[in-house]
Amino acid sequence: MRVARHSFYEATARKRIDGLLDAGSFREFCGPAARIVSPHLPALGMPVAFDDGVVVGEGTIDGRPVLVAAQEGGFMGGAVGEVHGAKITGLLERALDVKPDAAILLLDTGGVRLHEANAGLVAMGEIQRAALSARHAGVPVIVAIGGKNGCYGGMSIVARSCDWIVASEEGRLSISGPEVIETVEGIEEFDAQDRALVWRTMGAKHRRLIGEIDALVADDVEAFRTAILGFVGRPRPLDLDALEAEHEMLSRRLERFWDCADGRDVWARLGVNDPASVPALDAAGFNGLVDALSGGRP
Amino acid sequence: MLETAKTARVWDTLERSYRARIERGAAFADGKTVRRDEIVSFLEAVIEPGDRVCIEGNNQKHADFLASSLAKTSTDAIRDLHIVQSNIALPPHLDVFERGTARRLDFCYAGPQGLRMARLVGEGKIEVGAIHTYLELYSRYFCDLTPHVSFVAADAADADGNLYTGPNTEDTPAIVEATAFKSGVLIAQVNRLVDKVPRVDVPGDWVSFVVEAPKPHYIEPIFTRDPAVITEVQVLMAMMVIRGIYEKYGVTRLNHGIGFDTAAIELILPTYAQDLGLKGKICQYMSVNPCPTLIPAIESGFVESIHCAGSETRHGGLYGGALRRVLHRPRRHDALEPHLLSARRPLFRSLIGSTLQIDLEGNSSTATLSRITGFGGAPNFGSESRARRHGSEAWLKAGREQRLSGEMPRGRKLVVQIVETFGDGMSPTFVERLDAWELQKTFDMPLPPVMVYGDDLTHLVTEEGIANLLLCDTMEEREQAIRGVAGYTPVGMKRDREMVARLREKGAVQYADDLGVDKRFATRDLLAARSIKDLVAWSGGLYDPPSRFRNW
Amino acid sequence: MEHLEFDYDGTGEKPARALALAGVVGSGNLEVLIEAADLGGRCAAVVDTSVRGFGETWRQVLADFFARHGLSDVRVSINDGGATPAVVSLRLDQAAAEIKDAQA
Amino acid sequence: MSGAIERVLADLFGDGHGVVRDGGTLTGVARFDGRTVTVVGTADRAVIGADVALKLARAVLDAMRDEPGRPILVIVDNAGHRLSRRDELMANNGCIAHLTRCLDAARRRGHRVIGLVHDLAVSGGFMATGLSTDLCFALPGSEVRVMAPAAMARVTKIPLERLEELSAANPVLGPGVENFIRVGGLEGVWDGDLKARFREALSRPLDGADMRRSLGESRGGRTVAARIAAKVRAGASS
Repeated sequence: MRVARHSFYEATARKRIDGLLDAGSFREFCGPAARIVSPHLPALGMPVAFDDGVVVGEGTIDGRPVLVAAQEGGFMGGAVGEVHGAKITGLLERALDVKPDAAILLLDTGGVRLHEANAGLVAMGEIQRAALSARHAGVPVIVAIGGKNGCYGGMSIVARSCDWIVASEEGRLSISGPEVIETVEGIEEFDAQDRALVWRTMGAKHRRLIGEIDALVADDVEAFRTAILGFVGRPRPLDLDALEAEHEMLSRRLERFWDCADGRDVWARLGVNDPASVPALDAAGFNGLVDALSGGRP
Repeated sequence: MLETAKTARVWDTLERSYRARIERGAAFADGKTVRRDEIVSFLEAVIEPGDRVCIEGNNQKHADFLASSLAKTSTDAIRDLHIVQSNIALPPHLDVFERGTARRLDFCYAGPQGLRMARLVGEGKIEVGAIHTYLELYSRYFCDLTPHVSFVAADAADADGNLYTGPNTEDTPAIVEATAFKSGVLIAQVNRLVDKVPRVDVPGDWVSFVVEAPKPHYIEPIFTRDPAVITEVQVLMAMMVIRGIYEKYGVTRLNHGIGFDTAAIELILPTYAQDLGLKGKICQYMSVNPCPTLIPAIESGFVESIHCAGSETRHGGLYGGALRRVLHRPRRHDALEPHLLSARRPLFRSLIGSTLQIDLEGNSSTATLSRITGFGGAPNFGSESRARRHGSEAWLKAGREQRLSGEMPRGRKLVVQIVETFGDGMSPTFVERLDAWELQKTFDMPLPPVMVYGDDLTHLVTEEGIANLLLCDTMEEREQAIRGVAGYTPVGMKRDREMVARLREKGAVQYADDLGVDKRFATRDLLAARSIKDLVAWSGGLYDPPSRFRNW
Repeated sequence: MEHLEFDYDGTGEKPARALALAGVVGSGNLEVLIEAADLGGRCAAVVDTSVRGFGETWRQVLADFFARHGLSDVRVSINDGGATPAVVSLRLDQAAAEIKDAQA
Repeated sequence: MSGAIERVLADLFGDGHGVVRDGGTLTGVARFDGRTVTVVGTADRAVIGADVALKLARAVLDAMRDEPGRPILVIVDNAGHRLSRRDELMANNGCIAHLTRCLDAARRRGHRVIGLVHDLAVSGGFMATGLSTDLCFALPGSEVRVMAPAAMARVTKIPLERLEELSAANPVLGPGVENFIRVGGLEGVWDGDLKARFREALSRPLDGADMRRSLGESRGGRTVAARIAAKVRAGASS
């Protein structure tokens, strides 16, 4: 049977890595045979996974050495626990030693794993620090988002601490899940069932339009590979000037859009002629729109 | 001499009652248009205690504003109603029982309210008349279950009460005509009041009152099955159905259920079946609910025509264009001829659908101990209609396999159940005895609630293989054929391995290898669409899915 | 959780590869890790499942699996989130196909 | 509870400090042992919205601009990040990430960044502040948590009693300063002489390495993280 595309959204963490790296180049660290599982889940009567829901290792992409971590969204929603977090942290710290052309994080996560909450939260702080250390050492850290869980909670902070973010249209990037907002603040604040609203608020297209992510691709492993490859070996500056520029960008965003009630209002103000049509655009059509808007990134 | 006869019977009771109700209701209306703010008082004025009331609640379209307004009426004014309603889907449908506004219920399907329904029956707050099939309930609207008052939902109305039902007609005509032709009060909630309706679907003469609802009527997207959650096991079963049934019998005219099992079949027609060279040979004409998973089969020209009863979204859903090639879509006027209803629905040759429990005779039920859901239209589709005769290959071949005694050739409708051996939470689908027996006792029903009777069933498909019951000559063979595909359930483990081997030799039990199905290809890659977004792409952007199914 | 261990006669060749992994632990799903192991020609299986009380079903599903694939000297380790036998068999078959494949 | 934040600031810096409170945010400078200290943070269980994060980030950037190496005290008192559609529309995560990057940059540029939890720190609010410091302490009576136990029971579908029982046995699960100390997320509790505590934190020799895992290991609260991270860093296959 012919398969037109290999969906990133549907692929497991291992399949994503297979599709991303050069064939046969991947070498996993602390793989499933090592059975490094969560020490906390059995006490809660929960099944463990042999890799604790994250695959880490090294390989090459187009011949260039990279480190890669892929969260398995199917296991506990890709949530970060003690072991899971330590594997990602260790991988990013390895970047200081081996200086690869990039460290790549394929994130698919709801954030902290509540079943080992305190360890998971502190682990995310450590991941973030390790990512920033890698960046300060000149290794670009590239994030890809396009799985079922999106990228939420503390990991959304981690993602925005990295150099580049590539996402598919299915991707979401936000700190709070819509269900959490609805539960706490009520359905008037956020109707989590209204998926179109969810994507207008947190989805990759909105994030691309306001400058939170750097590339939007179709839901295709090959498209992710191409986009990621474009950022390999390209660290972004992290000095005081870069922080000031980021501050200016974010401040201007809040000034311009703070009164907007909906993503469509933001897009209209950005100069999108027909905001209602944005969700239906395919990746190519959408990227054409982004290019047409002045400067691409607001 | 005629004195006694004269006082014996009054012949215009209904008419006088109708006039009195209209007069009382007129106080809350301008012409036929009820003032929305006064809807509760209005209902209290026109409905009388003990009335039979129909709240339109079809598969999808719901008169939700009127339903929730009824649940706000005073029980001093309205109580002990007898609700006659096809689909109990929304909380207010049961609120009226919880608070005593209504007491008796005749219905077909309770879906998501099944658990609460079972509780209220247990507490004595609901007296169930019967769980009907759609055909029986609507037929009885015209006999002894005619509503005194009916609530319907429509897209638009004019000041004269002419209704436009929009893309979603469903069962509205049946309700309207049964009510209006027997002096019942018909109240329509509409999304908008207009000067002139785009098309008159229900003439104003039959409509007593209209009210503009604050929100468009609720539409339950029960036919939308997200391809993203179809499993590899379902793909495997779909492959077996295509080879073992559709290809074998040359099934061209058929009905599908609305579950994920049949969605998987629909989604591998343009891939797997096409590669087998079956385009133009199977599944050309389908009578189905408007399932979006049919879009690839339609757009690729695999399916030639579709007959269906409603559409999913107010934008026309599937009809937004994905079905633009549909050659044949008659307006549903089954209701004009109620006696025809029972003939029209089971028009098609083959049914394939899912269930929750199957016993060793092949009887199946979707009613289990903790849940009363009813069956919708499945019993009508899932039965042999002995009056039918025609010369299709599928019908005749199945008839030959059945080998009835006597010389006269006789066909057989294919009725197929497709199930996984285990359901949610490792509950076995195959049981020695259906929960339906227990339910019959608990709820004091005249019959165990069986959806499809074993003797109407011709094939049973599981992930293990296909049991062809037509080829079973004895009840013992039938039992072993069923055990033979029941996998690792207790029922399956108790199979007589030798007998199952013999049945396999004569084709009454067939496993994937016997069917020429290569299990290694049973992956989601075979699905022509793997997400709702893929369906949108297939439709050329014309399919506008309900928001809750989007991930973009 | 329930922990189960089984032991079967081996009936075929040693696997071509050291290990293979199929599936993901999730609701109604499982992961199967299959590894070459020096078991004197026998096969072993270890199951950790979130659904208790299906030991006999596991024994039978695994017995059919080993019979179907003709394996020896392998250990199967399973973390199960409540998969049905159909899914279990599917994952086992996927893992077996991979560990037997000398090319991949 | 440890008393109002004003009293804490007065204890540390005397009455003449220049820390200004604006709604829920605190920014400004103070003098300590003859040097200037920048204070940023929140009070009264504020929620960290996009605007709050940017305001704090500005203060951190200013500290870096104004005086290389100036110490920064981060007052942590929040009920988490702000749950609102507007904040999500603006990408609160990006704004919080910016704040944490500024704190991180300050650390790396030689500013000693000290966190102090006063009253409460919740999940994303703790990550936005306390977890981005060199050393983070808590005042007695304050609390750090990921989620309130009742909500956690609901989400994990573990009965509350069972959850509380398990929390008592395992510091990774339940709320509390003591648990966060044990997993290495907090350095310790500041009681008694605040000035002395602050002075010690400012002068403690640090080499920039992330010590939280090894703290968690030695305190028995997070026993495997350090070892596994080290294995992965070494590229071990098993």
